[in-house]
Amino acid sequence: MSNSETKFGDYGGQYVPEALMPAIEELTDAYERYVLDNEDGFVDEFRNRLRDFGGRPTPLGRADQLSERYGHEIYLKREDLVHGGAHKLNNALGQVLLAKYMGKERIIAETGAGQHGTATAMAAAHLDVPCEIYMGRRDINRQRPNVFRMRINGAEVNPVDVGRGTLKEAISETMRDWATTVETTHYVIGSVVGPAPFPAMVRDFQSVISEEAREQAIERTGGLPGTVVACAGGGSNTMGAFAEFVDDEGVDLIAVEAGGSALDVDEERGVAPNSASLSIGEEGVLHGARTKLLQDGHGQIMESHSISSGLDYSGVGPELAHLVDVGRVTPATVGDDAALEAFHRLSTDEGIIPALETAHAFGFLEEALGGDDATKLAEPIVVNVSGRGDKDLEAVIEETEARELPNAPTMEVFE
Amino acid sequence: MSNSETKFGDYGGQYVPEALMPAIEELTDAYERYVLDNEDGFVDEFRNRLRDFGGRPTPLGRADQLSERYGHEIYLKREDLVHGGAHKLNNALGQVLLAKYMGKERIIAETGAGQHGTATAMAAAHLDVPCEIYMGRRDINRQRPNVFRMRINGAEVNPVDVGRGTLKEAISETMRDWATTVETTHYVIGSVVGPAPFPAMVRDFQSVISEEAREQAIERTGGLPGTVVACAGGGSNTMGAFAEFVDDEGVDLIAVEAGGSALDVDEERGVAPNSASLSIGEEGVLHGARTKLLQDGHGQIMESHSISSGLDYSGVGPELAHLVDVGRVTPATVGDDAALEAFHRLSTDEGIIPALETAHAFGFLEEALGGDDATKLAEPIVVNVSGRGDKDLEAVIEETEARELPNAPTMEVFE
Amino acid sequence: MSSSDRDDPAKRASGLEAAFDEPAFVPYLAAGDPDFESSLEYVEALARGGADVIELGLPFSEPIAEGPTIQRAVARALSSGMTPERYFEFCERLDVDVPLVCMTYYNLIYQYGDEPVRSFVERAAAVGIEGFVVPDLPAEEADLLREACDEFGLDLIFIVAPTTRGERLERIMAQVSGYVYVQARLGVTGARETVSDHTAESLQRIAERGGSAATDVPKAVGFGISSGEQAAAVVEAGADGVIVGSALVDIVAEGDETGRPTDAVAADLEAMARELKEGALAGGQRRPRPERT
Amino acid sequence: MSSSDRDDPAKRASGLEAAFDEPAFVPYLAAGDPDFESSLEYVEALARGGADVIELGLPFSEPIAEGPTIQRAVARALSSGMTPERYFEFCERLDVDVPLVCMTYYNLIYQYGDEPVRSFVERAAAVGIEGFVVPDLPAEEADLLREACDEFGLDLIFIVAPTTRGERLERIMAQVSGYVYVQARLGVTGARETVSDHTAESLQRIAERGGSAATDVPKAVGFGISSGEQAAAVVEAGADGVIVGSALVDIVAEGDETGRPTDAVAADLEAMARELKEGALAGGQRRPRPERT
Ligand SMILES: Cc1ncc(COP(=O)(O)O)c(C=O)c1O
Ligand SMILES: Cc1ncc(COP(=O)(O)O)c(C=O)c1O
Repeated sequence: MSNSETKFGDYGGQYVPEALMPAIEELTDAYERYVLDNEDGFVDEFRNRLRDFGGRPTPLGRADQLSERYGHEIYLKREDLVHGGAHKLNNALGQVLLAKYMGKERIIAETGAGQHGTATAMAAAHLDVPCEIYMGRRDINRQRPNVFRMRINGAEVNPVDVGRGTLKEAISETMRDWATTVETTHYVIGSVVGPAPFPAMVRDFQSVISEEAREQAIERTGGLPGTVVACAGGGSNTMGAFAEFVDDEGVDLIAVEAGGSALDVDEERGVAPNSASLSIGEEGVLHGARTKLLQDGHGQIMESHSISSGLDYSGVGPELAHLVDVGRVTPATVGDDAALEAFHRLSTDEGIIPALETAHAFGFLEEALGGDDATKLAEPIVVNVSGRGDKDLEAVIEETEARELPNAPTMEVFE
Repeated sequence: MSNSETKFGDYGGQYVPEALMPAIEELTDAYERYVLDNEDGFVDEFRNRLRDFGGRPTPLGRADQLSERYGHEIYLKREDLVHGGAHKLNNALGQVLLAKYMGKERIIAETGAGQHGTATAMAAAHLDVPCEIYMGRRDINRQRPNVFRMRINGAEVNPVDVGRGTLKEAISETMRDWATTVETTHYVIGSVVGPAPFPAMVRDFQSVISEEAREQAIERTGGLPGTVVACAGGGSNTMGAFAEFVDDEGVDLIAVEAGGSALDVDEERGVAPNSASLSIGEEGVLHGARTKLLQDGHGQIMESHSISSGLDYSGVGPELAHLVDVGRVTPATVGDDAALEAFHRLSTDEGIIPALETAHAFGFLEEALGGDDATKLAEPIVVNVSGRGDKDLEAVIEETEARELPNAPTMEVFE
Repeated sequence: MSSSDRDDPAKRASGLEAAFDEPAFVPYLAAGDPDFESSLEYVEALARGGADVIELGLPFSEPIAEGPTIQRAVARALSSGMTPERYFEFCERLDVDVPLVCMTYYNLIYQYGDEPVRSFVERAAAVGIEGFVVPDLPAEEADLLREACDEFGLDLIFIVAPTTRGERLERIMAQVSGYVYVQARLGVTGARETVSDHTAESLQRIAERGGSAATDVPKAVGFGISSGEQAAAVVEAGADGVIVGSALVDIVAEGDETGRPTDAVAADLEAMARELKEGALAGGQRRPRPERT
Repeated sequence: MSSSDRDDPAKRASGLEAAFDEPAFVPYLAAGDPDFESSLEYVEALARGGADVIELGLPFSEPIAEGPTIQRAVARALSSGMTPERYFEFCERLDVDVPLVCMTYYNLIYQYGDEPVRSFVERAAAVGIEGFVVPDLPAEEADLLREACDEFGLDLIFIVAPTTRGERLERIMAQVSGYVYVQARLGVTGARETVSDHTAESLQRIAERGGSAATDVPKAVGFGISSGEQAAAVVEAGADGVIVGSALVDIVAEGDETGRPTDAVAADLEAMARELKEGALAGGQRRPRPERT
């Protein structure tokens, strides 16, 4: 039997209420048996469903216009084409299936951008398990289409009115539900965060991204990529895109966080106008794990900010924090404005409307390769297109109008 | 050199203004050379881009819950997973690429549901060609997300205020643009309609659906499907899903049209409360082709109706009309209510939110297999999931509330 | 159109061509726009104003070759109750002494009566129509209509577009009769401030590739002409006549919108017709026309 | 908490256990709710009402184990400016004669001062705190805190949940000191109308698998107790004490919302404390408690 990792350097662990610990032990056991050791053919079923229901493999396609713009060979790993519109299904499907193998009767999940909630709702409908999703009130209002989708897939959506009403509060509230219902319920956490075994398990479900990308890159370009770029909120698309390259020392791994409106923190108001926990966060404990956090000098968690709900989180996956500390992963930040511009650039130049989260990864390309003081990145560059932007249309239009961006189309076609 | 088909039995032909005829001759020539004869490796590039940009192949997945519900083996061909969310990109990418091979500098297209417009806008952005989309005012208002997407991809969207403001008017208006700009512009028609060579060419671009499905069915089930079901507006997903099975005499092909609110016509008001041209239409000439049409006794074209913009068209592809006449394809109709119910059923039971157009195909399953007087269909059944329902969310919620459907979720989570 | 010598089918074809003996003015109106009775008066006013041929539109719900002006005219006519049958009655009621050409779309011709196409042509001939312009029927698809026209002695007019060249042009010119509708510019119908330079170029092309019809069949230029000056310019450039639609429909539309009396609108139409006819004549005088003058 | 015999670290652990010599009432309030000064008075009122131990919450921004009532209390306390430093001042200012237990989340303990965890515990000890309850710190992750507690002679109280069984239970019971926090039902904190049946069952389980601690360490039951009746029932079922939070916080919250004077609220708290303490005592009388009475 394989053993699951519970710590990544000093990060990780299991900082949860005692009531949850037995469930976490049970989950660890199930993870080791089914996921790591393919007991009862779990992994085979998972892979088949990822293919038939999820639409895997996703392509690795050359970005012709961006390659030309930046004078670098750029390839896109198209997780936006996964059923539901983001990489999130890789994990949600894995966990819901695991819950069924474990005999759980009910699924709960938190969601920020609504992508994980949508993915979980879809997976739960597909596998015929009742499902409830917690979502901050603020996020409900800025990601309406995903709320509709969850409801239409038959999931309950429970608004979380506490605090600023974003992902942090939704996670806390889901943990509270779980503490109440843990005997029958599995909590499908949406990123590589939370107590062990979640970070390792979610990474394993997501690592299909880099497994495919590695093979595709070799097939298409004759070798490994020079650089892999992914946005990082909790870091699940990030770890998914990096996992199989971590041992390839020559491959640069860049995790792009939300720089928000500024890279500092407002200790007074307890607010960070960004979500850059890898870049400016400090070690601490939140939501079950020791990791890098946006917190004030006392250890109170700060409200984060990002134009993209899915990156708007004060923590980050412990493994990613560790890989940054040991120098294997390079963190970078891209602010709201640059992300929005990159959103429009990818849309008009490549015909791919990315999620606002994803747009941060492309904002990094522009900042690294687009300016006069452009650096070089090792080629070819693989950018993980973690999701599509359908959910963000209304928000993008509003934010774009507020900024009068030069490269953005107007919407006056409506009367 | 291969010859393109211009007629299908008595249907088809080229009924267009003289100004367009030279362009149509030029297009016919390009179609024969590039598409049929793979000159300059057109077909290879097309297939590669379908894979890398479009996300093909799409899976053929078993519908576990529906199979159980109906006691029939049911498989879903997942065109909803194609980039942009529908089969439409298969054709749009093919035509925009062809336009580039032909040296055209500008792309125009009509759109109903906005799916074809979106697909064309995406393909045009991807291949770096300016693009304008004509869309009826009514459709603009009921498919807002797709309008946003087209604009965000950099396409101009030209509202068409004539008539009822749906697909019929949009096609007419695009033809008018084309008559003005034909020398530099290619008209990317969105279905297997219009003058030759469009119906054959669009079918060829779409037949990748049945090419894959045929192979997948053999691999998965050990043989050909017994029945293939697809919705039919113009009929492009339909012909795409049927094309490679037409010669397999044992495979039943069922084209499901929009039955709207009733299957009759109101000659007085010139309105058909349905879009069932295959089922109740009469031979006539519209938009460049002889085909089955919804028309009054004088030959005036009727306004059609469907809950789904993409089926809301008074005509249908000439080849499909011919295949119905010769008995190879069986037409069926599903009304608005049944389609909406089927929309919710697929969403909650399979975790797939279909386009309202697509929902008609599932409405057919329910009507054929769900009732007490259930018939048998030849198994396995392949249903073409022509597109996803993200574009329809607002409309579905509104229509659902108006009907108080029992199996539909409420939306009171919003304040 | 109670005329006499057009009852003999054999004579009709020449009837249209004869209308171009001097630079001709060929107006278009949609029958029944904005209503049956006013429309009768309007068409008659055009005849009084000097029309040599009248292109009388039978409105079709999908007028794909028309610009906004004529689209709206067609919509008005349809909602006033115009149908093919009423159209034929309209022709019968019409009291003008110029040849009528039926301008419509193919589906209406195809759907009428028991025998597709033939029934329509037969009835058209019976009410005195002398020819057809069918914008969505290129020469390739015109066999059925051509046969019926031949049977009943009607002309089948084809449009030659700026894009029509080479072999296509030859094929069309070989089939055309009555007159050639020379489309002055690409696009759809609609009045324009300036007339395109395509006219001379198109006529040149027709002269080169049009075979015997290039000299035998008159060439009428349309699409965008809206003033006597433009009419003159077109004729001066070599046209045998000018076709004017939207500029006239504009007068009808304005009358309808502002609720002017029918006879006032009719008077304006007549005046406009006169201006256009005089323009055409003036254009003819400004150029050497040895072959036809 | 200017006390005397608790200055000797060695005596502290026994200080907490001694509080359970008779059925104990252990109230919880968030320090600084709704403001520093009122909160002082409220905590003192609880002591007057008969509290045997006070669990004093140091508010953390992500109280994942708390229900809505305590979440709101925490939010009020935070916005009134409560910080770890102010919390320690609060303890210093507090004039009560019962042992204090610090209830907070691990990150605050971890971040304080120069030496993670140790700095916090040292300071806590200095202001007279005798133990810790840290809801997000299971026994597995508690080594650092346990070491510091040992160093400074504080108790580390663990929660035993309804789901805690078998080996886990043994492991926890082997580490616990001060008292065992027996969680009466699954879920988060919050007053309930009825007390769950888990109490007897949980106590039974602890008795079976808890080793020597099962008899040596007092067992205080919490989560949902909101009346003297419930307190009595819980003690009767075998608990050595009752922990009550939300029911008391409700009084603070209502006072804050309706703007009642601080002393009126304090009086209510004292009365409620008395009811709960009396309930606990009554429960004790209703059952045979040979080992501890
Ligand atoms: C499309 C997309 N990308 C990225 C993220 C960020 O999450 P993670 O960092 O776990 O990939 C989200 C979260 O919702 C998302 O929806
Ligand atoms: C998802 C989807 N399915 C079907 C259709 C109908 O078109 P067709 O019959 O050409 O496939 C449309 C048209 O917009 C569509 O968007």
